[in-house]
Amino acid sequence: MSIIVDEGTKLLVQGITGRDGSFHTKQMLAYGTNVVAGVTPGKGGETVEGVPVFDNCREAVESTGANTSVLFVPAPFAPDAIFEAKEAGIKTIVCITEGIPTLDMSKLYWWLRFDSVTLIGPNSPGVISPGKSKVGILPSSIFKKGTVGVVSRSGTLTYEIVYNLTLAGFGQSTCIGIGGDQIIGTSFVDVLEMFARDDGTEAVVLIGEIGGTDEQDAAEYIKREFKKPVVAFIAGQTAPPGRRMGHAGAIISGSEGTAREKIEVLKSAGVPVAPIPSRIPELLKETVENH
Amino acid sequence: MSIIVDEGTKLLVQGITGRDGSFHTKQMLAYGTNVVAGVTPGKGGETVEGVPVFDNCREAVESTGANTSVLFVPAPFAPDAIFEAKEAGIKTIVCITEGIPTLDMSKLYWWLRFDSVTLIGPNSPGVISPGKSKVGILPSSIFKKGTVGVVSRSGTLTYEIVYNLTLAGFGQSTCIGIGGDQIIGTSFVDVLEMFARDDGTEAVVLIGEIGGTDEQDAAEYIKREFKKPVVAFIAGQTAPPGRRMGHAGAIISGSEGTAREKIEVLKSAGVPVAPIPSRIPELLKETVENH
Amino acid sequence: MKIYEYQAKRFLARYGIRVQPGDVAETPDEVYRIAEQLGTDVVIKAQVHVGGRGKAGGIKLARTPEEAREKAEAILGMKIKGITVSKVLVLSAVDIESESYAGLVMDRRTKKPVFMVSPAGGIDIEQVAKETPEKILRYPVDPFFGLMPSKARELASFLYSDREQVKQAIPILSKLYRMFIENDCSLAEINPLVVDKEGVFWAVDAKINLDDNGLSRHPEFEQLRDTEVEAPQERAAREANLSYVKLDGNIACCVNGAGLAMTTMDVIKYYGGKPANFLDIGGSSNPEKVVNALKIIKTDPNVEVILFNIFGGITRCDDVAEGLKKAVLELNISSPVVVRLTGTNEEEARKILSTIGIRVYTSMDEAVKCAVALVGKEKR
Amino acid sequence: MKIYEYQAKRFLARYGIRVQPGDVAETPDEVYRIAEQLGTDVVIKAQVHVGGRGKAGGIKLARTPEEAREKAEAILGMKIKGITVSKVLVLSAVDIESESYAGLVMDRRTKKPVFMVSPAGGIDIEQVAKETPEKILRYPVDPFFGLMPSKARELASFLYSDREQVKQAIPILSKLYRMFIENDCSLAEINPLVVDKEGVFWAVDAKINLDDNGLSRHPEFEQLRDTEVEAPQERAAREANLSYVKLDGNIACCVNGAGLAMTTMDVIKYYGGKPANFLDIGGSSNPEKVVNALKIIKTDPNVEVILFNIFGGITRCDDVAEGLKKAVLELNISSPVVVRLTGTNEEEARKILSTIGIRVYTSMDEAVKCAVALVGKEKR
Repeated sequence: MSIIVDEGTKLLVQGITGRDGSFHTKQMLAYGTNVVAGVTPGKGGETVEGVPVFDNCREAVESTGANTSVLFVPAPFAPDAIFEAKEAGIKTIVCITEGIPTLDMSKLYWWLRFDSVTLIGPNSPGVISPGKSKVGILPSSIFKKGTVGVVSRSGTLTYEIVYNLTLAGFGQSTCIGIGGDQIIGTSFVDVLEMFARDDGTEAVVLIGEIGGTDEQDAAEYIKREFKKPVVAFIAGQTAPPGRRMGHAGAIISGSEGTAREKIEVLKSAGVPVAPIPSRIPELLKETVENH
Repeated sequence: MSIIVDEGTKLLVQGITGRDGSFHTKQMLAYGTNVVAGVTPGKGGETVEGVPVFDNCREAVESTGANTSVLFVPAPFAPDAIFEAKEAGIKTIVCITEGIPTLDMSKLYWWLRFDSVTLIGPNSPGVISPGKSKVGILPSSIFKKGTVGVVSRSGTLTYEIVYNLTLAGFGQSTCIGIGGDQIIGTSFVDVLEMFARDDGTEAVVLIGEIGGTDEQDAAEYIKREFKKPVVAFIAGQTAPPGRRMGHAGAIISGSEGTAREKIEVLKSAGVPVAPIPSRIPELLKETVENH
Repeated sequence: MKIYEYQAKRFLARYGIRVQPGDVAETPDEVYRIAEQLGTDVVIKAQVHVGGRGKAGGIKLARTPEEAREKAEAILGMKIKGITVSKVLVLSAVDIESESYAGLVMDRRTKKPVFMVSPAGGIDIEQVAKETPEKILRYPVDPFFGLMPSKARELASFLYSDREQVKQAIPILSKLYRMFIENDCSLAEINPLVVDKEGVFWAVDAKINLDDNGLSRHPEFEQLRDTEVEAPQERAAREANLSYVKLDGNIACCVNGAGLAMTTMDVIKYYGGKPANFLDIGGSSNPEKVVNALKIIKTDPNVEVILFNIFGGITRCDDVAEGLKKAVLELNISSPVVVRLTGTNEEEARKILSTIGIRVYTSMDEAVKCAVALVGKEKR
Repeated sequence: MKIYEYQAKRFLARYGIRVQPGDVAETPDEVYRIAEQLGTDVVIKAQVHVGGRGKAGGIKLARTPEEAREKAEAILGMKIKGITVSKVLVLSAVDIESESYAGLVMDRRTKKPVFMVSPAGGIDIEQVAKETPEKILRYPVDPFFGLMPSKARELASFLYSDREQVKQAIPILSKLYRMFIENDCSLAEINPLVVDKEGVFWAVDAKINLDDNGLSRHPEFEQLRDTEVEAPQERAAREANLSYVKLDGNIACCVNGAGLAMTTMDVIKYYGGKPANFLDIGGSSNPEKVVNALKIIKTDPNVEVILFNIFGGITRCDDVAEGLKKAVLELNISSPVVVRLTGTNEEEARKILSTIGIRVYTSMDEAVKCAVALVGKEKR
């Protein structure tokens, strides 16, 4: 089993004719993802890597039965593209786009919640359920089918950690980049709830970073009711306060969002936190064995 | 049993210090309704008929545990008052106010739905579960405890029909005026769904009128799955097209919303329709007996 | 509230939607001057609040100012569905290449403004819906986000296959939506939305209804109301805050509550009578309202019997009786008055009315039957 | 993006929130002239993007233009938390009766703009939250409805007990909300919001942060950026579309991806080293980006070792290697360069780098350990 994407995923690529959209469509097809449609306004009727392109999401969904979409749409047009996907009946939207105004996300967040639409991102590298389906830009080769769920606010750091896991023999059920922006559609807690219900996931690696309180909320949730073993890593232990570290969401504001606090709260919830990524596999091994 | 209001109703009166608000607070208290609080901005600390008045809904709910509100607020302020009640955690809002702009109602309708808040009205006479609680302006004396559910788009026409029912020995479980406006919070179908689940309701009298398609939707729902006996009356059989008959919602637009169509659709769904109100009790008796 | 085509087009123009040059006129001479000034072929269009102008001869083309004057003479003063034409709109004619439909309506079922577009323009949209429903695209607009660019494009693409036309239609649809929302419309349609031989877009006909409940936010809209075409009784009723609709029967009714008022009409019909009006005096008990109601009823020469149907609740029966007594005495009401009273302070009301010899019933059916029986029989 | 108090107050004034008369100055003479023109007691306030100005002596009162000039001389050029003061705001002093706090922040947890008000104004709101949380009212504003009048009243009532003051505060809160939304702010606070002895409201201090993601909608906001206070490396990075934050260590890092870049810093620290910067070259493979990154690193005199950490995915390792080779040859990089490469086209990258004698590791830990070991030991 797995979460969010799997063999049943019928993918719509929004912005498929762009540079990134077409490149990653090819990559996703190569991985075996069932890419059924693309959308670029004004390019209806074309094809990209054999995938039919439509002028709008409604036609794409009506013609192909797409149930998931991934966005490679420039930031100024991305809120509208998310809106359009939802109006067309898409139930899972993965937003790769970075730089969407926070206020737009605030509105979209609630509006999608109302209809129980899952939004991953924005500023997400995507989601992969190894051996089943890849939606996004994650490098296919490092993933391996298995039973560890990985959830992260980051891109390449996730690859780094997955690479370590795979080398150590830990395959993954699903790996999710929830995105580096301030307001994101799916939080750690949301993903943990899905992992809790997923029989295919036996342990979880949680990769957090400075900024916000999403990791603290996760710690509280884990302490309260999450039964599977979890290990964590928090990036930004040496980051200075008040400075944005790349990701829009990676900033310590006042006393809120420090790595130290996150690590303490996670540890007090019984979650071991690795000091550096290379320690994660051994920590995971111990934790699973002692569970 | 009953629906929407009952012994557990703890009522907040919005606009309690106004002429209508204070008069009907007295009436509702006399009927036995548990009126726990009132709100009029700037009048916090006063009392009306012994009921404490608060400056805002949040304080009223925090202090008294009110779970239901009724609005006697002038139309220009009513959308904000509905908003405020919902934000304070009220789960059932009965809006007596008439004349709220339709666009405001469109937004509020969806916004309340998202949080499963029940809005009765606007332009509703209120809701009564005889012997338990009365919320609104309905004249107490004509109601009698019993097992007939009454749902209507009208005010005095409802009284007329309830009066006939009571005289004929049919008491009522709950009587609801869903309101005469174009966009209302709770439709016939919504109320029928509640009656379907209510053990205390054995039969339903549905009182419709020209305009819109709410009665047609009800007919379809009844045909599909409503198991209790229903009889109906439709007002406006002699109304000319294109003219608004008092209620903002009582207007035949083009070919839509005629009484003739509504009557036909109801009859074809197996719902007997009385030609005039005085025939309802006998029709109800027959229908219940043959059910 | 309905407004005229020429008023609706001023709304559209204010939002940057192109309408033909021209002006409104009330005399053939004015029409001549407008046509002369325009210097083009002109269309003369009767301004009335009912449909079917074209078929009734209320729209005519003229090639010269003289011809325009002649045509205007024929239109001004004509009756369309009972309404006398007192204004015409004179417009430069457009060389039509294609006609489509774009409209918005506040939809009761979806509780959202619904955008409807159809490439089959120039004809009644209800007819298109009935005969060729596949030619209409309906889109319920989310009231929180409004018409997003992606959706405006989708609607425009349904109307036009030419990409340049799609591009030009998008802002027109967006402006129409903004106009609809910002002015609390209940209906706003452009039909036809014309593309001329040069590819220019024109709103050739337009209809706007304003939400009555929204008028309070736009006090300036009151001046758009044409009080001259209202029946005088209806104007008086509106000014007295009563709901009144004139009908062509002879039994006037005066009722508290809209649903009961409609029902009273239905019951009159059921027992073989003909209602002269719909009249709702509302929920308040003010005797003055009753007097105003009777003043209005009195001006309708068809009325032979006056029927009161009052279900007392908040409305106190004695207040109504007081008003009725006052009116009967002051206004010299000659028609027989039949009264049905039930509810709050019913007994007091009976006593008041007995002093002026008015029949009082408790049952609506009995009162109606009595009123029907009195038609043509009795003067008071 | 942070903006200065004087800029924030111009936003407030544009929305009709009262701020003290005055102007910004860069020299003591300008301060003198402004004080003379105001003709009142003045406050001179250092304009810096860090807190704690008051304690650092960056805010002074002056009773005469001469005194204003003297005080300005002391403030201009002083260092506050490492930042040199180059601008002061000169304002008419206000006779304070009461101070409260009103602020809005885009809240990550509720995903809504959260309004916070407190009658305990003039001090840091985080401190109030910690010490007397009952003195703060937090209200997450629904982004679809905005700040409704009922809620503005509720917040105002929490601030003031006097009904006249409540009435006056309501529009201030509404304007602050509108300003926040219409300008894509991430934070907007008035602290203190002062009522003076005559009952007049003043925004005596104000802070606004703009949402970086929202700047694309407001191109005119670019001119609010004070490029002079940015570290020159940071300005260059921003212009080259790189994410760079200067730190005070000696191991420069150049990484693809923000999370991995932060982690690289953490691992350097873990193995006893000190990172000289945060630098994310992003996901694209453009060799030019690597050259730009090295140009920036080169300007930091503290750098002793340069560490590359590249996890190839979309980023192709050979592209990075090409850029690195080009930069090393063209820019005359004297510090030792340690490279960690994994992923897409790793082998090609190794070949390219072997031609210029750069050490390449596969493991991040090994690369970092090597970089740490090289500090202070080696020049290339």
